[in-house]
Amino acid sequence: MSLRVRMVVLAVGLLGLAAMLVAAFRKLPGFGGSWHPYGQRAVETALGRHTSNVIASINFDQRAFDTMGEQAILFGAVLGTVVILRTTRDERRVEPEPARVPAPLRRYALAVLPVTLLTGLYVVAHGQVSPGGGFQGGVVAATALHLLYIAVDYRALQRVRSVPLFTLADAAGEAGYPLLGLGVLMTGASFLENVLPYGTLGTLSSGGTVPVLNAAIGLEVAAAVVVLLAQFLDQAIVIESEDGEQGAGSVGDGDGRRGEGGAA
Amino acid sequence: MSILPYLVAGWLFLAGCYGLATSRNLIHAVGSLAVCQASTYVLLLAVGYRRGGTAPVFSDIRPGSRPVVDPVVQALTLTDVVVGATLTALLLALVVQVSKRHGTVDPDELRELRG
Amino acid sequence: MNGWLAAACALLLVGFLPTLLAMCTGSVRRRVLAQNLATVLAALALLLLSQGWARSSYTDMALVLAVLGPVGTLIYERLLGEELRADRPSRRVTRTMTVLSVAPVPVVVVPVCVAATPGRTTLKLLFIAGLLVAGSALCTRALTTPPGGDGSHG
Amino acid sequence: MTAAQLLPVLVAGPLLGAAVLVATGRWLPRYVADVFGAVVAGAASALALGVLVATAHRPAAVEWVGGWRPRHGTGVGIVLVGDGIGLGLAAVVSVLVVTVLVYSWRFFDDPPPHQAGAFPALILAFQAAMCGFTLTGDLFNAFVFFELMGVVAYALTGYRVDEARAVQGALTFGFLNSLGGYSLLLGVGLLYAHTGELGLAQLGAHLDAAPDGSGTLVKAAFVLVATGFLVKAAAVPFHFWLPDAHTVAPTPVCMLLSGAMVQLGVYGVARLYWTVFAGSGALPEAAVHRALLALGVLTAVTGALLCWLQRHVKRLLAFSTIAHTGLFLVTLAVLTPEAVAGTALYVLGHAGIKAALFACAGILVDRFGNVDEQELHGRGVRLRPVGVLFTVGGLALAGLPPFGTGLGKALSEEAAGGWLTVLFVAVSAATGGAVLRVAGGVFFGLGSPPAEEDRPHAAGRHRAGGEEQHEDAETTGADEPEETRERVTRAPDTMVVAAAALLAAGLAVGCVPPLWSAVSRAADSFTDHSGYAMAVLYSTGQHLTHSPAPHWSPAGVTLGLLSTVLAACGAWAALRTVPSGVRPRWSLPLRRLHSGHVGDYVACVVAGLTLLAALVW
Amino acid sequence: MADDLPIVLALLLVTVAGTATVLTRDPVRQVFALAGLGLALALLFAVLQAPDVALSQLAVGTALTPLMVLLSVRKVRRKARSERREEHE
Repeated sequence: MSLRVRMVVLAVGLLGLAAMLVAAFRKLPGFGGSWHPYGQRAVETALGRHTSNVIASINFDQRAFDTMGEQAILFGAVLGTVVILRTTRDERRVEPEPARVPAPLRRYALAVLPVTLLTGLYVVAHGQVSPGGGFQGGVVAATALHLLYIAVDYRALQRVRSVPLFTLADAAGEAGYPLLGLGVLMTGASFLENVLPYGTLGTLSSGGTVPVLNAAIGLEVAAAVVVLLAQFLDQAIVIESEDGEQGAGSVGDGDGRRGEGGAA
Repeated sequence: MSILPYLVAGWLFLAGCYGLATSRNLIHAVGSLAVCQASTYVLLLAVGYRRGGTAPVFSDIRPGSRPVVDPVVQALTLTDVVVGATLTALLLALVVQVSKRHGTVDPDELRELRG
Repeated sequence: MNGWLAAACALLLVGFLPTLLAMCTGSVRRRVLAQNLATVLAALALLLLSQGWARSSYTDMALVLAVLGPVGTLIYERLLGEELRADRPSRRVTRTMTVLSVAPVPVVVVPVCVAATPGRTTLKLLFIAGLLVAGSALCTRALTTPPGGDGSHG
Repeated sequence: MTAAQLLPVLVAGPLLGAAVLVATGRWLPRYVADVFGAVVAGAASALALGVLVATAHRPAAVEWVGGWRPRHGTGVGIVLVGDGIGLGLAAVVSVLVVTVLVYSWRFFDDPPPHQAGAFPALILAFQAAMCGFTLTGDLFNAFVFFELMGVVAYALTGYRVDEARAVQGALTFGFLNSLGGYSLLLGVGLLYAHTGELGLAQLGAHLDAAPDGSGTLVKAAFVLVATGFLVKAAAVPFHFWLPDAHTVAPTPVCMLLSGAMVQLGVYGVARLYWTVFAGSGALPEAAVHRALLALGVLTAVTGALLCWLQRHVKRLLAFSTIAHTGLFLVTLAVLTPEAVAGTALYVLGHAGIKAALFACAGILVDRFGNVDEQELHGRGVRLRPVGVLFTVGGLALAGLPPFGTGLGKALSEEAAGGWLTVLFVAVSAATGGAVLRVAGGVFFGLGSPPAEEDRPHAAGRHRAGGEEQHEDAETTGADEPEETRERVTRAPDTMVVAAAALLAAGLAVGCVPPLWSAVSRAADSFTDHSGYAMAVLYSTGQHLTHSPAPHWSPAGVTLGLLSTVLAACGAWAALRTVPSGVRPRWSLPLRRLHSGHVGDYVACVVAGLTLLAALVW
Repeated sequence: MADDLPIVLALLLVTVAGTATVLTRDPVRQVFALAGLGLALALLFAVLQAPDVALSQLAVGTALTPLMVLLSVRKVRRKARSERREEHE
């Protein structure tokens, strides 16, 4: 298709779509209305289960099956990224170079690292009580680890980041959902049925299985993000093709590579 | 006002499609896809909003003391955000490989798989 | 609509919108600086909003943004170092940006602290303010120090 | 524990298996990972078949995950519905996955470092996604599994990353399917705003109770959601990802994509229509009929023409899948239980036959590192068993009785009737004929080899940039990297056995009358709009009057034989003429449309959305 | 109407940032527009009373997505650069 034809086809499509969407939107119940039957039921149900964060109750209890699928998407995408960004036969891995980061920056980043990690854990832990949860906190915690790359260099990150270990944690978090579901099934209840005592509304242990699943997803997300970023960092920093893709340090700073000729 | 948020959602979807179709750089195309996805967030949350409502999170308010917005769409959007982030990662991984194998990330220069 | 929400709207309109526009236009350097400022302003807007709705649990959003905002800025600094270093701003820009990103923090946080019920929330607010000030000031400096100041690549 | 309670295990089991494979992938040897994957998939298929048999003569197995049974027809949970069609598809998917895992035992010498189990783990996740999609009775949950299917499939398609085309095809696949997913989700948003529900049964009940006057909203929602499914189903003009993905994906993945995933898109449209929209006055039957028929005819014709024009064997098979998807849609457009039964049997037979054909093509890849019809001319003579299987597959694809495809085609013709019979015969003959042409040329050395200068310049083809840009460029199958550890000298037994078993399954579909009556019963309840809602929301089964079980009719047999003969004649005629390497001029615009350019494809998808809307309005 | 003002403003921000993201063709510059879109979306989610969603948008959009995009850009550019050098040789 030439560019011209493509633009014509696109214009027709976009105009038609726009017309359809506008026509449909005009028939929608007005924005901000008070009619939300499912939402209302969900709120009542969550309070019945002593879960003060209704969104967590929906994610981990009422519609927990969705979250199992969501978690599988994350798991599958990470596995897919590992497969796609693997080191192929025509590539090799090189040692990353040390980078020199300005001292104030380094101090700040190292000081913030534990703060970020704790914030992440805090957000995970409060998932069923206040806004937050396994996904949000997991990402924050995983980001914290990468401050090492920012503050020091890639080698420092590599030292504390054992990809096999995080892969294991990723798989364990992913397995948590089906395992719990099947365990509950063994007792004769329904798959993923909330069989634990519901606890007191507003406390960290409230909500029955909600905190358990929340923790499983936190573990999986944190580990998955670390593994995911490891693939991208490896590609950008330590993997190069055999046919002389070098350009050590030519982009960005430090972390270039020590190719054969340029060992520092 | 009563359909403005929906219109914004529609606009984002159309804009994202436009960006995807006219993209000259696959990384830019991935970004445009993220805009398309943003439209789904906006639509879902706009559907669940309730004027004067607050989030159904009862850590600092008493249940029943204030009207609340629809939590179901929020749970859906949460799932959607996760899907978006992972999809971005996977597509970027593929773009990286395309650049390695084709030496370009311009869709106009990818001349395989025709006919 | 109470005063807090009005203030948040004003902040979004007068502060965040121009910063957003600066993020979406111009040189990479300008965009990074604007990004740093934008996270600060967004965090402050979130604080005002949570006070306006009387929802102390909403401050977690500002907390996460205060923690992650500078991390984002540092990521840009780290991965776009070359482009940024080639194009350092003048000292005046540095000073302006530092003032712009640090000054609003107390202006917003102090009244919110006064209005909020004293206790854990106040501590959290102060903690967020500290993170915002330290993070944005340091990031602005890191982004604008002249090339001699950092020694990357010797 | 009831049979219904086991439904979630069909999703959770394979996911757990995938997690175990990833966790232990570091220490597992390759073959242990492969065997483990096959065992898990096998257990899941046994379970699916078991539940299917256990509930065969009873109302559908309905399971509210987490025990959230509705009260007075309203609930908060997600429901899984194991009715005949849904559970049957889950069983087909699972069995196909087992076959594929057995078939791929000799595959891929290059697993990612320390991840020996990555391939079987991805396949298991794919299985979980497909089973979840077939079983779920909740629209948002269907979106989740739609995306899971997609994410895993992109990764599987791009598995051979050192291949330039593989990553490009996977990326195109990713962009288009994601766009389809978002369209689906926008539709879900509209439906939720209108009805306040997410479950299919609740949505349907609500639309019945309070139809919106003009139907604008309902129509738009149908268009958006159906577009998502149609992208997956590869209906023209949403199909562009399919040939690219199939050209580059590893053969076992092609078997799954063409044999099962594409058909799930068709299933999605049908399920959506009958559970949600069938009872509402807002979406007239005529509109849906019009839309499905028009898209189906377009899809069938485009697919058949392009199938005939291909020389890359896997791409040829891919276009034949598109052609058959078109036929499925044409049949469904009739919107009767008979049509659903016919389509279901067609899909069943097609799954076996198409997977078997891909399996044979995969053997070619491994033996010759090439799947180009012209380059391979006469070279497959020594792979006689494979040649025989491929030929039989071609005949079956053309609709030869008593293969399942033949029965499905016959029933579909009966259901659709009229001038559409011509379409069925022509499309079957074209796709079957193209396969027979390849079989005759490659495996039996019939016809004359192509002139020397027409052979593609293999060296220059794989690097973009250096190559001269022909307007008439086509995708050849030369230089296909082998997928096995080393180039095989004879066809590996596991592969041949897998292909033969799939063909046998395709044959069995057309020969086992109890299956036909079971499918017919399943189709009756599948098309029962209110019965579905009653079964799901109130756990009450209604007694249905069953339509008579389908069977071979004389007309069907005759037409099946006719299309087979036509296919054979077409193949014979094509083999008799010396291939000139030049393809007919009239096909140029059609081929130019398949430019491999993401931007073009996205523009077509957006235009397709508008087309679908115009058809429904 | 006045009660809806924050929502209208946030919608405006999202529209601006989304449009800018699509129109910024250079991937490095687009990262900033994308980050701006992330922030604007988070604000919108906050005013729509969805703090959970806003949190996850912040977690993903502030650091994770830009990091992934920039690392991809870096890899892609390095590849392009080495290709160019090969051509010069």
